[in-house]
Amino acid sequence: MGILIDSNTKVVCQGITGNAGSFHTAQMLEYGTKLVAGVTPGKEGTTVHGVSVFDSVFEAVKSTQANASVIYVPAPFAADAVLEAIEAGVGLVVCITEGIPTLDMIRVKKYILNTKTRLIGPNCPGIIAPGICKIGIMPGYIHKSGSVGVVSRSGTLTYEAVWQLTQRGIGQSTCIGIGGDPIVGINFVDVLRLFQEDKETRAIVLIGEIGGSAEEEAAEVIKREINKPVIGFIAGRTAPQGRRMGHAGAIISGNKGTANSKITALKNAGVNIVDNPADIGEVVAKIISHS
Amino acid sequence: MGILIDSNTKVVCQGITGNAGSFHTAQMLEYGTKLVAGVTPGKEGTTVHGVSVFDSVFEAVKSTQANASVIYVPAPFAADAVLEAIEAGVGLVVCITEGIPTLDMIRVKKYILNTKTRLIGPNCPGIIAPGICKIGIMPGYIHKSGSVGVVSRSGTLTYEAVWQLTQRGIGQSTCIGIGGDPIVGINFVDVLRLFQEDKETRAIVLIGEIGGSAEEEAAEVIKREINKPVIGFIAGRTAPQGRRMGHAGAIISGNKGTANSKITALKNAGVNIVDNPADIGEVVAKIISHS
Amino acid sequence: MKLYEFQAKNILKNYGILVPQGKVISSSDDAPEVFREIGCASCVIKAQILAGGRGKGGGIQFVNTPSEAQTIASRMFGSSLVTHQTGLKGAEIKYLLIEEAVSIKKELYLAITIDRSLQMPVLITSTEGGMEIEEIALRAPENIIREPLDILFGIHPFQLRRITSKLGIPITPSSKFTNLLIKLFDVFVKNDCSLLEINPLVITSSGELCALDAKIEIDDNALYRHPEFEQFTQYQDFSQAEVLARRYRLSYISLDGSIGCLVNGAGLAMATMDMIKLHGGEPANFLDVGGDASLEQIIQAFEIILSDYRVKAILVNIFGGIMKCDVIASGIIQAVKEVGIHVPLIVRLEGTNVNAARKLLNESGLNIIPAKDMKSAADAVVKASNNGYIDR
Amino acid sequence: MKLYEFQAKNILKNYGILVPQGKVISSSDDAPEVFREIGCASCVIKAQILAGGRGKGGGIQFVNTPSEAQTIASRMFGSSLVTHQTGLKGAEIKYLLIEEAVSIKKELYLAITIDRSLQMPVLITSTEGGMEIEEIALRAPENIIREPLDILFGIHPFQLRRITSKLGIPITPSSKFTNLLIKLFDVFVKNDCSLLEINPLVITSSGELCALDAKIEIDDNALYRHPEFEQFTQYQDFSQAEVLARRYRLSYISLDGSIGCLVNGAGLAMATMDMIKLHGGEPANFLDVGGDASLEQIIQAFEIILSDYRVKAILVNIFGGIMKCDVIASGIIQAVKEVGIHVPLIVRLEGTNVNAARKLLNESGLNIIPAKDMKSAADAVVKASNNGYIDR
Repeated sequence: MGILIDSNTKVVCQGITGNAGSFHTAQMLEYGTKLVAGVTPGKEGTTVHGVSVFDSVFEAVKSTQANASVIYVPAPFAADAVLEAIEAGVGLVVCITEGIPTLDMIRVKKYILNTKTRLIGPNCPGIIAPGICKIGIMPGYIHKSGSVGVVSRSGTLTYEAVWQLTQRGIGQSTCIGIGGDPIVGINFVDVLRLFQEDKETRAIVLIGEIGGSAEEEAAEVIKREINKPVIGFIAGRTAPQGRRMGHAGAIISGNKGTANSKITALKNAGVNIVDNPADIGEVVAKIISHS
Repeated sequence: MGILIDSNTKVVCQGITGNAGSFHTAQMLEYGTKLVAGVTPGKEGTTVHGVSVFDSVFEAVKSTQANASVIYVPAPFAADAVLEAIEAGVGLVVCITEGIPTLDMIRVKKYILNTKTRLIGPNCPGIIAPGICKIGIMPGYIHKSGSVGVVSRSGTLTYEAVWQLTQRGIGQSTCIGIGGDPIVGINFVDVLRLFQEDKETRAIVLIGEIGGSAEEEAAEVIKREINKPVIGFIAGRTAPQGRRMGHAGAIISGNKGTANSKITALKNAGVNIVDNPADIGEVVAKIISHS
Repeated sequence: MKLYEFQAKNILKNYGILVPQGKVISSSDDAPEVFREIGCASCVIKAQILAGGRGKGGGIQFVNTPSEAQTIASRMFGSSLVTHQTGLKGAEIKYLLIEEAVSIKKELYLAITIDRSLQMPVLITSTEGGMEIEEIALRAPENIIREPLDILFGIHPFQLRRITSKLGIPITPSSKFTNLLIKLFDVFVKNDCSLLEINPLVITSSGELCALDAKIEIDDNALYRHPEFEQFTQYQDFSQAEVLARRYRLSYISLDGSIGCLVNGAGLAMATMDMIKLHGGEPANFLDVGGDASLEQIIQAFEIILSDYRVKAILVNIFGGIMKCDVIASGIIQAVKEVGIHVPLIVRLEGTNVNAARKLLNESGLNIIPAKDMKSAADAVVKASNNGYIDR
Repeated sequence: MKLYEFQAKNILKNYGILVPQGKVISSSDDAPEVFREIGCASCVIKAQILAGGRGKGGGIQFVNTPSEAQTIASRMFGSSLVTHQTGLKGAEIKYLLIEEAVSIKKELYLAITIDRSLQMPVLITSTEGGMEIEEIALRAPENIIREPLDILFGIHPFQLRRITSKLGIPITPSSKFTNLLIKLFDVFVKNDCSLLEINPLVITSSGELCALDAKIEIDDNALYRHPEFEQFTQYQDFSQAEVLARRYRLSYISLDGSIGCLVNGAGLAMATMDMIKLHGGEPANFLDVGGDASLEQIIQAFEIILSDYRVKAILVNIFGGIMKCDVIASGIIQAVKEVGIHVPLIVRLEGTNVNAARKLLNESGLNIIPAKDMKSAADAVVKASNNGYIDR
C-alpha cells in the first residue's frame, strides 16, 4: 500500500501552464500518475499534454474529483495556491515551489490546523509510490517498488539514497521529501508514524541535515513508537558553524542544530547512522537482510 | 449525569474581584460549585470569599487543576480572557460578559476551532447541573434536579421556563443559556446532540427568539438526529419587523429570522411549539407524562 | 449605530475609495455656493436620512443651476421623507448632500456584513446594482455572489479571482476591483462595522469605480474603541426617549400600544410583549433594562416609559439573575415617589433576592399591583389599560 | 539579508520606537559636524559591520569633543574590525554611526525570531540585557522568557501581561513596554524579518525605553515584496564572488579548501562536502545551483568557482530532478570552452535526461573525468587536487 497516495489518487496540477508545471505534468503522466486536471487562472478551457485546465482548484475538483494537488506556481503566489487547494477540499497538497517567504508559510500552517488536508513541502521533491503514483519532480526511473520507506528533508540527496537502494535491488514503499524550509507541512514525526502503521513498509530511511530540531524530535518518536529498523544519514557534518548552506533550514542554531546533536539523538533512539552518504544503500541492504 | 459539567468540574472565575464576579462567586460557592480559583491581573495573593486569586489563568490552572472557567471581565477585555482560558487548557469556558464587539467574537470563534475547548456564551446566563454545579448567574433555587434538558438563547426567559418546570415538580438534567449575541460558542445544534447522547436527559426544552437562523439549523438536526421529545418556544412573534429588540441577535433578517420561519421549521421537525410563554411548564408536563 | 450617507462616504474616502465630489449642507442658503464649488454642469441633491428607499420617495433630485439647487434644497429641508423603511411618519430631513452627477456605465451591488450562520463576515456582490438586495434576491438570486471572509487572514487572492470571475464583468484591469474589495474589508474590520453596503457601486464612463451611495452601521458594542464616531451621534435622529435610553444604556424601542413594559433580558421582554398581545393588549414599548441595572437606571426607565403619553398601564416583569430583585424593588419605590406614577403599575418579580424585594414592596405602602406569574401579570395589565382610568 | 545597525534603527524609528539620536557617516571629516548636530556632551561612535561582538573588539568608542570624534573616526575608518563573529580577517569598517550617549538605568534583552520547532514566531526577552543571548543561556537560562507569537492574531493582551509579570521589572507604566512589544511584532511581520533583536533595550534615567542597539535580518525569500530594501543591498559587504552568486541566484559560500564544488540541492551539496572530507580533501566552497538552473547560471557558477585561485580541482555532482542533466552537460561544455577550465574537472551526473547528458559530454571531446557514483567522484577529485597540477 505505502502511505498517503495510492492508485486511487487523482491529482490536479496548480501552475500547469508554467515551464516546470508543464514539464513535470508530462513526466507524471508518463509515470502513470492519474493527473486529471490543471489550474492556471485565466487559462480555463485549454489543455496541457491532454489535461484540461481550469481557472480554479474548486472548479477542477468539482469536474474531476481530484483528491490531491501538486503546486508549481511561483513563490509569491504559492501560499495562496496551498490555501486554495485546502479550501477546495483537496486532501493532500504537495508544494514543490521553492523560495516562499517564511511568514507566508507560518500563516499557512496556522490555517491548515483547522482542516483535514495534509501538506507536503514546500521546497520539496514531492512523494512517490514507485510504479503506482508520482507527485512531484523526482526522476521516476531511479525508484523501484518494494518495502523501504524513505523520508528526507533534502531533494537530490533523497534521489541519491533511493538510487543506491534501487541499484542494489531494494525497492521502496513510498518516498517523501518533506522539504528543506524552516516551515514545512508534514514533518519527520508525521511520516514516521505513517510508515509505522503501513504494512508494506519494513524499514525506514531517514535523511536529515543540519539546522532546526526536526531530527531530534524524530529521535524521540522513534524511541517511543517505531519498532521498524531505521537507517539515518545527516548531511552537513563538515559544514562550518554559523554559515547558511543553501536551505534556509540548514542554519546551525543552538546545540540542537548540529550534526552531532542529531546523530547522537538518533543513535540513542536505535537508529543505524550511516557516516558516508555513499554507503546508504549498502547499510540498508545489510540491515534488512538481518531483519 | 447531564452534559458538559458534573461533580468533578473545578471552576476558575476570571474577573473575580469585580462586582459581578465577586457576587456570583459567593452565589456559586453557596450552591456547591467547586469554584477553586479566581483571576484578576495584579491581585495575585488576595482572596475573594476564601477563593485564592491569581494573576493569570495559567497560574490558576497550574495550582488548582481547574478544568472550567467563568468570565465576568468587562467587555473590552472579555475576548482576550476567553483566549487566555483556552490557552491555559481549560476545557469549558463560560463567558457571562455582555457587550463584546462582534468582530472580537468572530476572531475568538476562528481561534477556538483549533482547540478542544468548548465555549458557552458570551452574553449568557451560563450552565447549571441542578444540585451539582452552577457556573453562571442564574438564580440557583429555581432549579431542581431531574431529566429535562433546557437550552436557550435567552437569559431571564430561561429562568422563567425553568421556574415553570420546577413549580410543577419537573427537574432538569442540565440548563444552558447559549447567549443572545450573533456570534456564540456552542450553539443549539451542539447542545441538542449532547442531550441526545446523555442518558439522564429524557426531554429537551428549546427556547429561541427571532433573528439569525440558529433555530432553523436546530430544526434540521432535530429532524435527523434527535429522538427525544423537544418542546420549543420562540420569543418575539409580535415584534415589529426591522426593529432591533435588545439582543443584537434579535434582528429579523431575510425570511429565516422571523418567528414564523422558525416555528414552521421546528414544527416540521416534530417539535412541540408552545404559543404562550406562560404555558411552557404545562406543555412539558403533558408531553413527558405521555412519553 | 447607523451612519448617514455623507458620514459613510467620508470614511470610504479616507481609505482611498473613490466617492463623488460633494458636500453636506444644513441650510438651503448654502446650496448655491456648494453647487458652484463642485463646478459640474449637473448636481444631485440627496436627503440624508437613516433609511433606504429615498429615490422613490423623492429624496434624490437632480439640479442644473445654483438657484435650482437652492429651490430644491429649501423644498426638501424641513419636510419629512416617507419611504417604505421610515414608516408613515417619515423621517425629518436635517441634512442634504450635494454631489456631482456621475456619468454611469454600469451599476454593481457590493456589501459586507456578518453571516450569523457561518459566524463569519461575508461579502455580497451582484451585477444587479441600484436595486435593493432583497429585490435582487427575489428577481435574480443566481446573480448574488456570496463569499465568506476570513477575519484573521483577510481576503485570499483566490477568493478575489473567484469573485471577479463569477461577476463576469469587464473591469479592466481587474486589480482595480480587487483593490477596492481589499480596502472595503479593511474599512469593515478597522471600523467595527456590522454592515457596509455600497449600492450602487458604479463603473463611470471613464472606467473608474465610484461609490455612488454608501451605508455603514457600526457595532454599538465596539463604539468604546472608536471615539472618532462620537461626533456622529449628534446626527443620529433618535427620539427624546431614545436619546435618554441611550445615555442610561437601556435598550428601548417605542411602539404603538398603550402598555408600558419594563423587563430584564431581551428574550423575556419579547415574550412579555407576546403575552400582552395574546391577552388582547398592545405594548407601548420594548424596554430591556439589561443584566445589571442600577437604581438610577430603573428610575430613568420609568421616566422614559412615562414620557409616552399613550401609556395607560405599566408592567414590570423581572426575573433576577445578575439583576437583584431588591434593587428593582427599591427603584420602583423611589420612582413612584419621585417621578409620580399616575397609571396602574403591575409588578412581577422572581429570582435573586426576591423575598427581600417582596418585603420592600409590601412595606412601601404604595399602590402597586403584585402578580405571581407572567400570565396573571399580563392579564392584570391588559385589564388595567382597558379600564383606561388616568388619575392626573 | 542582514541590515546594518543604522538601517535597522531607521526602521524602528519609522514605527515610533525610540532610538538614540544619531547619524551615519562614511567619512571621518563629517564626524565633528555630526557631533555638534547631536549636541550632547558625550557621543558614542559605533562601527557598522554585519557581525556582533563589536564592543570587545574596539568597535564602540565614546568621544567628548568634535575633534576627538574626528580622531577616533579616522582611526576606525579603513581599519578592519575583528570580533569572534567575523573570523580572523575581520570586517572592513565602511560606515560609522555617531549617536548621543544615553544615560542607562537598566538593560534588557529583546528579540523576535522564528521558532522552527513550534513553527511560529517567538519573542525572547530577558532582564540580562547587554550580554549575547548565548551567554545568557549559559549563565542564567531561567532568566530567558520565551513567548510564541500568533502571526494572525498578534500578541494577545494576556501574553503581554505574562511577559511583563515574568520579567518582573518595574517599567511604569507597563503599557510603555507592552506598546513597544506590539510595535516590534508589527515591525517583524510587516518587514518579513527572520530576526529582530534589540540588545540592549535600555531604560533610560528619564524612564524611557530606548533601543540602544538593533539587529535585523530580512527573509531573503520575501525581498521581492520589499523594494524599499533594495537601497540597502549596496551596504552589504559581500565578497566579489558572493555578489556574483547573488545576482545569478546561486547559493554560494566560500570555504578554506582547494576543491571546488558544483552541486544541485543543499542536502546533496553538504553530503558532497562531507564525502570530500571523508576522502581527505577540503572543499573550497559550497555551491548549490538550485532546482532549475539555466545554462547561464551554470556558466556563472564555473566563473565563481574559478575566481578562487586556491581551487585545484572541481567536482560537479548533479542528481537531476527538476534540473535536467543535459542542461548541466551543455553548461559544462560551454563553460570549458568559454571560461577555460584549467584544473581537473570530475563530473558525476544522474537523473532526468542523464543519457542525453552523457552523450553530450562524451561527444564534446573535452578533458572531463566522468564518475559513476559519489564515492568514485569524491575519490577522483581528492586525488586530482593532491596532484596539484595547475595548467595556467
